[in-house]
Order: sequence, then structure tokens, then C-alpha cells
Amino acid sequence: MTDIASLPALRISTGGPEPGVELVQLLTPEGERVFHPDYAVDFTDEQYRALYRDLVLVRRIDIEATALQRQGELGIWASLLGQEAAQVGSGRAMREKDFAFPTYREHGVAWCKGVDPMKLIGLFRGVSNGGWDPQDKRFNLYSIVIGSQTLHATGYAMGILKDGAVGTPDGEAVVAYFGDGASSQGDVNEAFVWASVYNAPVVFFCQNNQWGISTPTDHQSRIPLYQRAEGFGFPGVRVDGNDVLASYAVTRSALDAARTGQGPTLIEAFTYRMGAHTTSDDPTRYRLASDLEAWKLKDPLERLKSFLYKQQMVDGEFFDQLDSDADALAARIRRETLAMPDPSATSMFDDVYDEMTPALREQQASLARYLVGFAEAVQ
Amino acid sequence: MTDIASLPALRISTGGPEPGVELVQLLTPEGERVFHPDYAVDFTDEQYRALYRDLVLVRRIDIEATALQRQGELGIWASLLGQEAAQVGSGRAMREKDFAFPTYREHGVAWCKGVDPMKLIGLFRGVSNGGWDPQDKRFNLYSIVIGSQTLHATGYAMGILKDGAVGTPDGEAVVAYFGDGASSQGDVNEAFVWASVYNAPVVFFCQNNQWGISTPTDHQSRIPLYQRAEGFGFPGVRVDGNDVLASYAVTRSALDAARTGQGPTLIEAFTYRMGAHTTSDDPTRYRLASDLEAWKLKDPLERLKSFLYKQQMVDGEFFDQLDSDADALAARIRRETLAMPDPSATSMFDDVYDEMTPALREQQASLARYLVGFAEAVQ
Amino acid sequence: MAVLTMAKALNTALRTVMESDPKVVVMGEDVGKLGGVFRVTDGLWKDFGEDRVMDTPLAESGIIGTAIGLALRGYRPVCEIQFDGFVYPAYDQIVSQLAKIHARSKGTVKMPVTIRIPFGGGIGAVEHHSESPEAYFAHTAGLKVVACSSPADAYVMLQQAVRCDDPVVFFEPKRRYWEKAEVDVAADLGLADPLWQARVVRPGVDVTLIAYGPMVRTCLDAATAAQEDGHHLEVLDLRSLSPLDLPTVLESVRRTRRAVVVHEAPSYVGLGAELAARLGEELYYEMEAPVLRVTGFDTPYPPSRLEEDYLPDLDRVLHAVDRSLGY
Amino acid sequence: MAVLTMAKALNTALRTVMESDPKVVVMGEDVGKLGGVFRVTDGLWKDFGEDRVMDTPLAESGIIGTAIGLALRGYRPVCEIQFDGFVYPAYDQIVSQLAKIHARSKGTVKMPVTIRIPFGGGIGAVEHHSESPEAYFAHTAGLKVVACSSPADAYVMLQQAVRCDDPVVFFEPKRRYWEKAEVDVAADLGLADPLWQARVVRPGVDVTLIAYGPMVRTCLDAATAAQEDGHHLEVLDLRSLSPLDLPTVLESVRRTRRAVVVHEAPSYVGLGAELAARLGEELYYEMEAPVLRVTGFDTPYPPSRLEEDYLPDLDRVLHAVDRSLGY
Ligand SMILES: Cc1ncc(C[n+]2csc(CCOP(=O)(O)OP(=O)(O)O)c2C)c(N)n1
Ligand SMILES: Cc1ncc(C[n+]2csc(CCOP(=O)(O)OP(=O)(O)O)c2C)c(N)n1
Ligand SMILES: [Mg+2]
Ligand SMILES: [Mg+2]
Repeated sequence: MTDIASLPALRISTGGPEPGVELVQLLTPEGERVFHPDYAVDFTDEQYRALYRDLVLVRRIDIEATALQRQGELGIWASLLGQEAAQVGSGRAMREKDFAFPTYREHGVAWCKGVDPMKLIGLFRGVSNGGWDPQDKRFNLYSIVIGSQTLHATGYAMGILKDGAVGTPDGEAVVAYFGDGASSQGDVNEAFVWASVYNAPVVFFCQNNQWGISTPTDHQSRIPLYQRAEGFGFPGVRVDGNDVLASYAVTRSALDAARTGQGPTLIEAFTYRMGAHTTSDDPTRYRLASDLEAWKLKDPLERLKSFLYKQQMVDGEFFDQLDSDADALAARIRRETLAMPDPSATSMFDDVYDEMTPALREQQASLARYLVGFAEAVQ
Repeated sequence: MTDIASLPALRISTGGPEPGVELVQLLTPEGERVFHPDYAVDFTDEQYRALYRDLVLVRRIDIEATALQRQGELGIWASLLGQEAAQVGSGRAMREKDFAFPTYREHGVAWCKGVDPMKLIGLFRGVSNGGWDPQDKRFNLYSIVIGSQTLHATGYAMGILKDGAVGTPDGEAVVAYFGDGASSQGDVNEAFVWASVYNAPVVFFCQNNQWGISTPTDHQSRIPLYQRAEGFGFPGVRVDGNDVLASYAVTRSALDAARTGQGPTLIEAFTYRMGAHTTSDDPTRYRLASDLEAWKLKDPLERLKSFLYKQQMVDGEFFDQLDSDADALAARIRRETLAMPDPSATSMFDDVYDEMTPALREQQASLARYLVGFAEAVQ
Repeated sequence: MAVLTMAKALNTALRTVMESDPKVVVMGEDVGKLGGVFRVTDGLWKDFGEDRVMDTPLAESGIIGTAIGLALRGYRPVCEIQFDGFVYPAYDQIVSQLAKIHARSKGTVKMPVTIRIPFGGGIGAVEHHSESPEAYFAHTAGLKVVACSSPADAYVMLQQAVRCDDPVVFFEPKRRYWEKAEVDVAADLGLADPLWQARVVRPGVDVTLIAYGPMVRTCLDAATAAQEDGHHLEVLDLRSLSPLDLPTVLESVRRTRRAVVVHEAPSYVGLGAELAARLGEELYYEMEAPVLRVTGFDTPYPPSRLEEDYLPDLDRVLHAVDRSLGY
Repeated sequence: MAVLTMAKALNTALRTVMESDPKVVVMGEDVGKLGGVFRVTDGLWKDFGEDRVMDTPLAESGIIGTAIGLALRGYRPVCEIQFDGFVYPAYDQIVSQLAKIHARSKGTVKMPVTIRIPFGGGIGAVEHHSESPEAYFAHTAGLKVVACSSPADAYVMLQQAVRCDDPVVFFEPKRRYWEKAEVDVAADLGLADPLWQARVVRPGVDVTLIAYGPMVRTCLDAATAAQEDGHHLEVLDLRSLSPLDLPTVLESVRRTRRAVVVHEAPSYVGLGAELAARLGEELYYEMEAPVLRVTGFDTPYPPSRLEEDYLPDLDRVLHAVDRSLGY
């Protein structure tokens, strides 16, 4: 186990382009552990390995899904490539009771919360609009309308307050995920108002991946995004989003503050969208290859890998096992995707309401009749 | 004329309840001129008297309109009582070219921009929804949907930028008015995003009158509102909104920054709504009489009056003249209100579109026929 | 039996559901100490505390968005939108979120959120305070949309709406808030007409007047006036605007063979159009006249001095009745 | 004459209006360097600079709200909403501000703002990317609402919309973006049909199919197929959804005496209802059958694997034609 006390102190900004902006980092791009006075993590070797395993597996899910999309099995896929550490770090910092409100890109968070990747695949394949029970793993449905989920997260956190499930170390809390682009939406700023006024136990986790499709972050804010929180009277912090340890530590600390009654925190995870916005996007139209190359040097997997190597926490067997687990996972995803049935046409009426209306019942029946008649006609 | 350099320095917070919050003040509630290193005004006696005159006249307009409402001549009236200094100060700080975007309460700003009070009265009487030409006095139509006008103001300011009418002392600028309650709206925060990202020449002038109908400001923000701006990367300042000199100075300074290309400023004018929210409201249901009494001691008219007295800038004749001018103004408002004709019924179709549609032409004609037929029938 | 205004009936309904279900929370602008600008929540803040009666920050998207989160946590929020014209900032949260979450979650998430909206004109108000936006919601799958027209109905329907596990947009005819009538506050809700059921509020044989919310009273008055001319008008209160209680509507119009739809909202692509389309199709061989519409004009709501000319009134209704009978 | 896709035709139209009027500015999410997610603004940023082609912050209310301010300053903004399902955050700015400012100012303020919205389904997209929200706007007085259906029309109509001094919501059928056809890019705009005019795009005598946007192609295909059965269907492209070109519609249906309205949006309180209501009244004595509607179902837009069953297609249109002819 690493002796944290012996780590070199490093509080200068290493990733943020702005002078004077602090970036919380616990692991340098080269895989060196560094000390931070406010954010300590003290993992066992086993835990370090588990985090690495998460990173590798979520990347593998992503790669497989991208391949499936290319082969026409999915309508679209939103890749998390490059954002694995931010997602696994924050995802693992949550307790089972804590509730996550994702966007459409939080496949790594879903993984940490125990959501079967096939649920996500189903959405991108077009067989459902989500369809999982958010309560099941305390992982809300994916949200596509930018920023809308931050209000849902805040309302949920207000419910936690009403339930009295806050104020002790056992309290509950919420993480609201959103992107740098989303920070401009009215809803996100209203969520900041609500969360601060009610002192709700919500952690706003903004993955600043530098882009909102083709739009760079400086089109959304002229100052670092974590500073937005100050304007609403709660703390903001920027963390190296490619550093899984720091992402974990900062999120855990914010969650603990929230669950013990200290209200919201905004975390800006400074990271990079290594791939396209989605499989429909062509980033070569708007960004420089050199930019991507520079960020590749900060790859979230590589740095934890070098750390594990340097600390001699891993051996060839570990990697072999992980490779074969990843292969198996990918193979399962492929197999289950290809086997995934389309829903029946008439199912689209089923859940529009809890209590189905007569009009829908009629439309459903008439579609069923039509389809039967049509099938007979073409025979 | 007062020798500004000899004024006592006063930078402590005298009006804001929060410790450590600075409130820019140039005139104490007792009518003492105080010095502020960043905000100087240097008025002639004539100008001081003119400001006092504005304060008295806009209060008189307000009182008369309130009376007219009580007598059933207006449907409703939104009183500016208590906010005269914030409005006259900021209103007089604007140049003719500068554009004001009011809410529904900026009668004092309208006055300063040269808008005939009868235009405002028409709206509250229900003969129009405004109906003046905003370009005429560079005073936009009243906005009732809370916060919506802040985006219009920002867009207008972006247009000034596009026209190249910014960057010199001759540049143009915009003032966006809104209330403490409005600060929670998505639109207002989006306006902050836009204004800061585009560095638009807009001054956000928030009259924190402590109430959004029955809702106190602490339900909208847990920190002083002027600090919101920091979160968006532009300066915020709290001014004593009952001090016309400070309101003037701070607005003028922000406008000059805007017109010379330094972008937006948020001004929080700390003031108090002395009356009801509107004539439909009953504030005794939700606020203490003692609260009101305390604020009466900070009345914006009284303090300038004592200053004028102390400085011997005024005499009985001045007050007599002002009284009779105010009486004449009130009498005109009353007379013209009583004489104000209702628009013709068919006029409601006239300006729905610039190019009237055949459907509306038909509806208009059919209403006309119907009214004629109806009039004949009842004869 | 008690004689109550509609505002008081609604207030009593809220009190009743709050007493019986601790998960019911009331939220909105000025609903607390003030009791709402129309006093519909009067006294609730005092008796249930600020945890259950929340004066929210001033932002409608925030109100509906956080209500959705509260519903996810097991609460049953009743949101007040202060006036009809202020619901639009929440439009995305209502039509893209609230309306769709049940379907998006394959029915695993219930959204028992009620959105109360005082609507319609006739109170001499300034712009944005007199609108009738019901079509914007009725056209949205996933929402249920209702409008009450009398104190007795208001009392029952609001309780039913709050207890409904689907999102309900609940329109209250603000100009009828102060009209009084008998309300059976002890009535068994289980015996009441379902929320989705239209009701013949005055039987007749010559023409069916179809209305909801504020126009029900107008139609009743028109029917009374028509009686003098020997015309027996049936007045049908839709109550539910989505879903539409088509069987009740068809039953009535099948008898009268003539229908006039009355609403304050503009005619173009409004509820009246849907009724005309539906009746035109279902009763193609039975109607004696086309379905006629008496509505607000296709203009923004006019300045209040013109609202009497804008709003359908007894005379315009009777004018349409005459036209209908003329076919 | 050039053979262009609809996307390219729209792009060329924007270029043309931008060249002729320096006050035209294009704004929206990703409309700059990227050229929009559908490439409709491709190349404009490069040629006109970022002052005239603005990649805005990600907030739709901000886009429309600032466009209103720009219009007040004398600009002529063309706003892109990236997908139909993302217009709702701007709903208040569109229906309460943009639509009403001309009336509010008694005509002293013109609001020449065009809002381009790629709309409709059929592209296999995820939720919120396939909606047809036109009724929400058509029901709003003060807005003009149009939809193009072919490259040639797209080219002309977009220029007309931008030049129009009223706010125009301009719907583009996204699944037709890549269909090619001849476009007369040198045509004199002054000689073109007015923006508000409907058009018979295929003459026929038996039934009039009334459609707009993506469903025009579907109806044309249906008409071709019906020909084999000896039915001559007339296809009418509404083009303008508000105002409605009633004379052209009446002229057609007066001849065919039968009408089927086709749109992707849900049926309930949709455009089809208005057409049915209007035709039912105006041609009461002339119709041989009720106006029938072929539309999306009254559900949220389904997951894409079900969209073929949701969307009206050739067969459902023909099925309705048969029903109409059966009266
Ligand atoms: C309200 C809304 N407007 C537009 C879109 C289209 N859109 C999808 S993703 C995206 C960019 C989002 O950027 P960001 O918030 O940084 O998240 P990221 O995709 O980078 O994870 C946009 C504009 C949307 N989904 N919702
Ligand atoms: C979008 C919207 N929601 C609600 C209202 C109703 N309303 C009118 S004034 C007001 C309070 C406004 O408070 P504040 O912004 O502080 O301005 P003040 O009235 O104090 O000047 C409210 C809720 C409105 N006009 N617009
Ligand atoms: Mg991003
Ligand atoms: Mg206020």
C-alpha cells in the first residue's frame, strides 16, 4: 500500500489552462501519486485494482457499442471515451443509497451503480427510451434534453431532506451529472438556485469535456465552470477528471458534505471527449488533431496503469484475466444485442399512462386489427 | 457646491444585513454626503435639485395612479413607492442613446427617458398592452413575464456590438431591469451567460426590493444577489438603492464600462418596496409593519431633501414651485385618464401581424358585422 | 352541505388530501404565508408547515422540474402556476419530461404531479393573466388535462386529480373563483363521477352546447335565455379535456343532432376543432348541422378593455345556436 | 437549374439572403464551424464570419430571447433549433414574447425572426429527435408557421420566411433533407408563389390528400399507388400551416368532395382537427364523406424500432382513402 503521507505535495494547476485555477489531482498523467491536503484517498491494493478494472471494462463496453453502431445494430452511440475516470471515480464514490441522475453519456456511472449495459444498449438500439426502473439501482433514466435532469436531481434531494434522511454520516445524497454545454441552460442554473436555497443534498458533477458537440467551453462561460457555484453561494471545485483517484476523492467529500447537511457542491471534472460527440458526429470538422494528441498523453487508463505497475500491484496474470473478462463482456454485449427483440408495435400504447385511456385502448386495438389485416393482405 | 474631497469616507455596510457585504452609498439616510473612492459624483446645485424634482414627480405619478386604481379607473397599478431613487438614479445615468429594458414597475425610469406617464397608465387601464414605440425614447415595452426582458436586452446589446457602436466613450449601452425574484428565472441566468460570453454592453440592474410579491429574497438566493455575477465572470456591486446619488454613480460607471467595451456589470440596488406588490396585493398578510417602519427612515426622498436643506440649495420657493408642478402633473394624469377612450373592438386584429392574414381579416369583418347587428337588435 | 366559493372549495379539497396523505406537498410562488394570489392555498402553510407548503423561488421550470424529482422520491406534488400566462417557462419540463417519464420508464415510474393553473379571462387583468393554454397540453400525450366549472366539482375533481397516478394539468376558471354554490364536503369520493367523465349539466333536445371551465356558466345562462325563445339547449360540461369522454359527447349529440363548442381559447387548432373533427366523423350521417365553434379570436388576448368583445358571451353563443338551427 | 438536396437548397437560400441583406444573422447551436448537425449552415461561418453566423451557448431560450433583442436593434435573425424536441425550453420566448411583441407595440416593432426547426421522424433517432410540434405553434396567434416539402420549395420558402417581417416558425422535414431534385436557383423570388399559399402538387378527382412537410412525399407515393387501382387522388401541400390557405383547400375539396389529412403529429387537437372542423363547416352540404385523419398516434413518439408503425405510410393513407370512398 502506498504511504500517502510520503507523497510529494502538488497544488499547482497542471491541467487547467487558466493561471491561478486549481485543479485537484492525486495522480499525475505519468502515474505519480501526489498529496493533496484536502482530498486524501487511502485505497487497498485490491481497491486500486478494482478501479482499474472498472476503467478497462467501461471502455470496453464503449468500444463494443461503437462497433455495434458502425455495423448498423445501434441507431447511435454516445461514447464516453476519455471520460472513464471522471465517471468511475464519481460513480464509485456514491453509496448504494445515493441516487445518480445521468445525461446520455454516463455509461461508466451506470456500470458502477450496477446497471446492466444492455439496458443502455436497448435505448441506443431504439427498442426503448430507457425503460429501466430508476429505483432499482438508484440510477435515473438517461436524460437527453440538456440540463433537465439537474432539476429532477434537486427535487429528489429535497425529498431526501423532507424524509429527514440527511444530517448524519448515514444520510443520503444525489449526484446530478451534466456537461459543460449544459451549464448554459436555464434549468441548470435554476437547479443551482433551488439546491442552494433549500440546502439540498445534491452534488452537481459537471464533466467539462471541452466540447458541446462542436462548441468549445469558452462559448459557454468565460471563467472556469466550477466558479459558477460561487455566484449561488455554494462551493465549487475543479478536479482532474482524467484522474480516477481525485475524481473519487472530490466526489466522496462532496457527497459526505451533502449527506451530513452541508448542502450542494459543484464539481467540474476537467476532462476531454476523446471521440466524436456521438457516432453521427465528425469532430475533424471542428477540432485539431493536435489537441486530441495532447489529451491522449493524459489518458485516464494509462496513468492508473503506470501507477499500478510502479507500485507493483499488478502482474501479467492480472492483465490477462482482465483482458479475458473484457472479452467476455464484449462478447455478451454483442450476443445479446444481436438477439435483442424489437418490442411489439402495440406496446407503444401500454405505458403512456398509468391508467390507460379509452382513446388509446381504441387506437391500440385498431392498430392491432390493421396489422393483422395488413399481414393477411400481403400473404 | 459640495466639496467632494472633504467628505468623510464611509465604506462600511450600512444597509445590507449581511456582514462583510459592501453597500455603495454616497448619501446617508440622514442626508450626509459621504465619500466613496470608486464612485464619485459631482453635481451642480441645479442638478441636485433636478434629481429631487424627479423623485418627487415620479412619486406623485405613482400616488395619482394608485388613487385612480382605487377609484376604478385602472385595472391594477404596480407602485414604485420606495424605489424612486434606484430608478431615477439609474434612469438619469443613461444617455439618450442608451436603451432601457424595464419590467412593469419602472415608471421612474420611464420618466427619466422622457416617456409620457399616460403611456404607462394606458397599459394599467387596459386600453393597450403598452403600445408605445420602444425606439422612440429607447425605452422598451413593459415586460410582465418575469426575467424575459433580460435576454432581449442582451440581444440588443449584442446588436450594438455588431454595429461597432461600442469601444469608445461614445459607445452605446443597455440597462436591463429586473427584480430580486426574477434572479431565479432561467432566462436571467441565461442572459448572464450570453452577456459575459459575448462581452455585451449591458448593465443588469436588479432592484432588490426585498420581496417578490410575498416571497422574501432569501427564498431566491442565500447570498447577496450582486455576488451572482462572480459566478459568470463579470463584476457585481451592491448599491444603496434608496440613495439616488449612489444609484446614479454606480450605474453611470457600469454604463461607461459597457460602452467602452468592458462588458456587463450586475448592479444590485438594495431598496424596499414600501407599498403593496400591486394594488391587488395585501402585504399585511406576510410582512411586519415594523419592517416597513424601519425602511421609512431610509426614504429616498427625505434624505435628498435634508441634504438639499443642509447644503442650502433650496428654499421655500423651490418647494412651492415643485408642489405646484406635481399638482399640475397629477391633475393632467387624472384628466387624461378619465378622458382616455377605449380602443375600438375591431382594433384587436390590427397588429397581430405586420401582414394581416385573410383569416384575421375575416374574423375582424365578422366581428364588425356582429356588433352592428347586435347594436341594431338591441335598439 | 356547505355553501362555498370555488376558491374555498379548492382550498378545502387541498386540505382534505393533505390530511389523508402525508406525501402530498403543495408548491409554487406565494402559496405559503400569502395563501396564493387567489387564496386557494390559504391557511395551509400555517397548518401543515413549510415542509409541505413551499414558497418556491420564482421560476416555473424549477417548480415543475423539482416536483418531478419529488415525485420520483415518492411525494405527490401539487404545483400552482400563478397565472396561465406563466406556465410557458415550464413547458419543456411539462411536455418533454413530466408527460413522458411514465412511458420512458416503461411504467416503472409514476408521476402523480398535479399542476393547478388559474386560467381564462374576464377579470380585467393585464397581459399574460387571461390566457387559455389548454390546447397546448391536450395535444401532448402523457398528460391528463381537466377543467372544473363549479365549486362542487372543483372540490371533488381536485382531490381526484391529486390522487391520480398520472400527471394532471388542472385548469381553474379564475373568474369563477368567487361564485358560491353548495358543496357536499362529506361526500364519499368513491361514489363521485370519475374525473374523466363529461356531464350533462342541463338537459335539452335542440342543440348541445359543449363547454368546460368558465364557459359552462355562460352556456347555462345561454340555455336559460334560449328557453324563452322555445329552444331547449343541452349543456355538456366536458370536465376532462384529455382524455375526452367521447361516449358521453356522442350520446348527447346523437340526440340533439346539433352541437356548438364554446371556449375562450383561440379557435385555430383548439379543442373545438378536435370536437368538430370527431363528431363530424362519428356522427356523419346523424348531424343536422356542422359543429360550430364559439371561441376567442385568433389574436393574442386583447387589452382588458376589449375582453368583453373577445370572450364568447351569451349573445355570441345564442347567435351560433341560431346558425346551427338554421341548417 | 441545379440538382440539390433539400439541405443544400436551404443552405443556398441562406447564403442568398445573407448576401443580399447584411442584417441577416444566423444563430444556433453548432451552426458555425460544424455547419449544423444537418449541414444546413455549411460554409456560412467560413464565408460570413462569426459575427453573422453565431455558435451560441447551449440554451434555446437564450437563442430566441437574444434574437428578439437583435431584431429590435434592426437585425433579421435566423435561429436554428437543433432538433424539434429541443424547442420547448424556448417556448415562453416564442409564444409569450416573439409572437406578441408586434401586437404589444401596436405594430411599431417588427419581429422578422425565423426559427428553423428540423422536424418529424423516420431517421431512426433516439427520444426527442423525431417530434412534430407544429400544432403548439399554429395555435399561437402572432406566429406564422410553414413547412417545406421539396428542395425547390425549401429554397424559395426559406428566403421568403427570412424576408418576412413577421416571426416565422419554419419546419424542415429532416428525413427529406437528402432527397434530391431540381432547384431553379436563379428564379425570381418576386414571381414565386407567396409563402402563405397552398399548392396542388398532384391533381386528381377522387379524394384530396392534404399534407405538409415529410408527408407530402408519402401522399404522392400513395397517389401513384392508388392510380393502379384506378383512383385519382389529388395531393395538396399546405405549405403554410398558419395562416391556412383556406381558399385553395376549399377549391380542391369542393371538386373531390372527399379529404384525408395526413400528418406525423398526434391526431388529438392537431392540424388535422382544424382542417376537419373547417371543411366540415364550409363544405357541409358538399362533402361526400367526413374528413379523415391519418396521423401519428396519441402517444409520445415511440422508440425508433417502432417508428414505422407509428408514422403514417402509404398503406395507412390508402386505407383511409378506401374508407373515405366507402362513404
Ligand atoms: C435542450 C437541448 N438542446 C440541444 C440538444 C442537442 N444536443 C445534444 S448533446 C449537445 C451538446 C451537449 O454538450 P455538453 O453539455 O457539454 O455534454 P457532452 O455531450 O459534451 O457530454 C447538444 C447541443 C439537446 N439534447 N437538448
Ligand atoms: C414568469 C412569471 N411568473 C410569475 C409571475 C407573477 N409575478 C408577477 S410579479 C412577481 C414577483 C416579482 O418579484 P421581483 O422580481 O422581485 O419584482 P418586484 O415585483 O418585486 O418588482 C410574480 C411572481 C410573472 N409575472 N411571470
Ligand atoms: Mg461537453
Ligand atoms: Mg422584488
